[in-house]
Amino acid sequence: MNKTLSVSILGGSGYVGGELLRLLLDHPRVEVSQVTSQSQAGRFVHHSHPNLRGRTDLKFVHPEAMTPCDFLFLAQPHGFAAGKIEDLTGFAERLVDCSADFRLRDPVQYKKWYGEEHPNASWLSRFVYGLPELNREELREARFASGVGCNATVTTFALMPLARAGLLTRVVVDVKVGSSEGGARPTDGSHHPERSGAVRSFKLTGHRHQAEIRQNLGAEFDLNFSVTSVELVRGALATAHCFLSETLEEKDVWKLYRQTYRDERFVRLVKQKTGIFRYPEPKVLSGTNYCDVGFELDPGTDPQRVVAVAAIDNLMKGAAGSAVQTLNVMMGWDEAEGLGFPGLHPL
Amino acid sequence: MNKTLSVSILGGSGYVGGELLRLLLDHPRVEVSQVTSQSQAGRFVHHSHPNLRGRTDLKFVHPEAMTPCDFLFLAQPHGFAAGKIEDLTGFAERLVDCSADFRLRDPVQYKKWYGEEHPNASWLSRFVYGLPELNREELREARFASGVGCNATVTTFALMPLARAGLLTRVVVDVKVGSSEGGARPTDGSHHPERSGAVRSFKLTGHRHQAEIRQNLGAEFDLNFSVTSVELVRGALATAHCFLSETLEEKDVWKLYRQTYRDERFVRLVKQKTGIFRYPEPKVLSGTNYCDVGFELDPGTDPQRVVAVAAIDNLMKGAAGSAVQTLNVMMGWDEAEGLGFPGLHPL
Amino acid sequence: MSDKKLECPECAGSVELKADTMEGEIVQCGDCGVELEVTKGDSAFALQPAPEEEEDWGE
Repeated sequence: MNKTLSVSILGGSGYVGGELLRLLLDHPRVEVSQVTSQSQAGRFVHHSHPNLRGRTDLKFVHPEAMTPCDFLFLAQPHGFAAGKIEDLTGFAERLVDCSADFRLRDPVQYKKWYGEEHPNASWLSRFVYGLPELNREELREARFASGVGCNATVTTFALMPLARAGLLTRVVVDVKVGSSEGGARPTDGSHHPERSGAVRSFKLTGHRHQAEIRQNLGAEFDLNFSVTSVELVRGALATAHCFLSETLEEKDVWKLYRQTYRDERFVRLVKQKTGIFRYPEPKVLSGTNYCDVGFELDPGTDPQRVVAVAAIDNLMKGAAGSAVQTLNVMMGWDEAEGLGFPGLHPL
Repeated sequence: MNKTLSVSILGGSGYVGGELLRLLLDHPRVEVSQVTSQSQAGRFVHHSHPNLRGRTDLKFVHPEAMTPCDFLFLAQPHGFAAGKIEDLTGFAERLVDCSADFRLRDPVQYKKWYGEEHPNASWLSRFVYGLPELNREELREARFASGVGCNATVTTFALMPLARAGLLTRVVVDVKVGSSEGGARPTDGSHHPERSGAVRSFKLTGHRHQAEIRQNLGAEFDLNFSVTSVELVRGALATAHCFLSETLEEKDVWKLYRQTYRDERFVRLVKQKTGIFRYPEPKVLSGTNYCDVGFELDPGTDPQRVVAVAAIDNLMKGAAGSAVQTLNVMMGWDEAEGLGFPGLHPL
Repeated sequence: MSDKKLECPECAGSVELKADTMEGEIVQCGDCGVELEVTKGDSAFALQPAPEEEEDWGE
């Protein structure tokens, strides 16, 4: 099936919509037919996304003017798709919803973390969570996939090898995040004089992404999660203190991480003895679909402590990159198609 | 001629060498055979360039172990190639020297700005200045090309349409630059606590790149040049106050800029009435080979004043990007080969 | 002697020794970046962590 696939983006003027558009415009197997935006309808897409100047003459269309296509990406705020999923799925055979509306399988968890009944709870089971490293097989058969939460994704990758080996008893994670996580709409807190130079505790308890992490890695361990905003636009770094049920040697931990990620093209192990970039770091991943993972073992601790570290670009592996990777899996294409950018150093 | 071209980089552990390597590794028509580094010999290239992790197993080789190849890039500090050009050109049929050693045609200018006689002045006339937008025809026939200076390049693009129309009488340019211009070697001034948040006057008079600008645009106008370091890693922005010999309307200036850059794939005109990015800005160009150019006309001034603005990524259009574009021209390939990255927003 | 694969003493990753590797040479492990010295074991080559200066980050 190598006919060009027509894809559209519902909600294309935001940061995730903009990244989807950047990737899809240069994706060899797809053709972008429509990009919708209520506020920017009629304007060139490069008016919101200056990096796309001279590369496309596409204009935003009003959501009501959307026409059917082969594959639809939803990049709307949370709550938009949940109520309209019925007719949205009428627009395309396959669909990825980047919002949180269909990420959780369990309607009870959705109500607990998002504070309201899910308007279309029956649809939750028809969506597959869009993280190929977790559920490639399911995604191959899926028509509907959700996007991923960035903090949940970076934490999931840090913990996965230890969680799957049943070694985790308690985990304390602090994720450092950039300002683009808040999206394109300005708020008091994102006003430059207030945001610049911030090292600001954002969510010390009760962060929604915990539900996603539990869904990804199971609930057998005690998970404690906090988020701190730092001087960064793109990027998320998870620092996870893991208290293990057994004592391990460094080689054992290396082996677990290698086994889990050996065949993953977008996960790199980063634990170096020398050089500046010894552990994963988000800045060097900007614009790429990579997740870098590393760890350090604290010898002679009881229970044994391992600090696992992971980094991603929240707009890419934490959103648009995983969504395009999911498109590739759902269409049976090479997973890395259109996701080859290596990243920049220095940046 | 579509056999794969073997290319090597002499001096691959610095920032320009690293950008050349990033671009050449993904360039469809070339194969990177060797990357040399005296200090890093034997180490993996990704030890210095973390963005290349998992993408190549290449190791740095010692310069003395360099073997011949089809096309050689020199990314050494200034002064290195000038003395060794004779045997360096024995290593490859064609060569681009990214340093300043062979940029100036006139040995007298070289001595004036670099403070010493050029050790191989006779070679100066055998090198063509490696900025395709200026001298594509010459480069097609050239075996040896120099790289470009980043501040000279951004200023050249800002002024070219007005200079070529003979309209410039006096120009006052202030270029804002990022820290990567200083290269990978740390200095007192690049120490983070000293460099972070800097708005630091760097060269208020006597900046070397003036010689290059004069060579590019002629010397019929009075050129005044200053450089200010700002909070940025990659990027250069030239703000050029141009005092004209005639009074023009905005439409006339648009016409001049359009005529000069209409067919240039890497130059975009940016002068917008609305939106955040109304004039050229370096951050959104990081990693791309674009130069964005804009202007604003000051009505009712005598002599007429036009402020021309241009932005580039100093490591790309100001160095490695132009060098790879020059490779493409010298080999008769599509000029944009391997230079397709659109840039990131937000960043 | 063809290329040989040895196990890195630090991270158990695989380190490839080129056919022309000599005793005393320093090679770098691709996974953990540690610098290893090639030593002569009883019959074949072996790898030992090379003495490395502990770089002071001073953060």
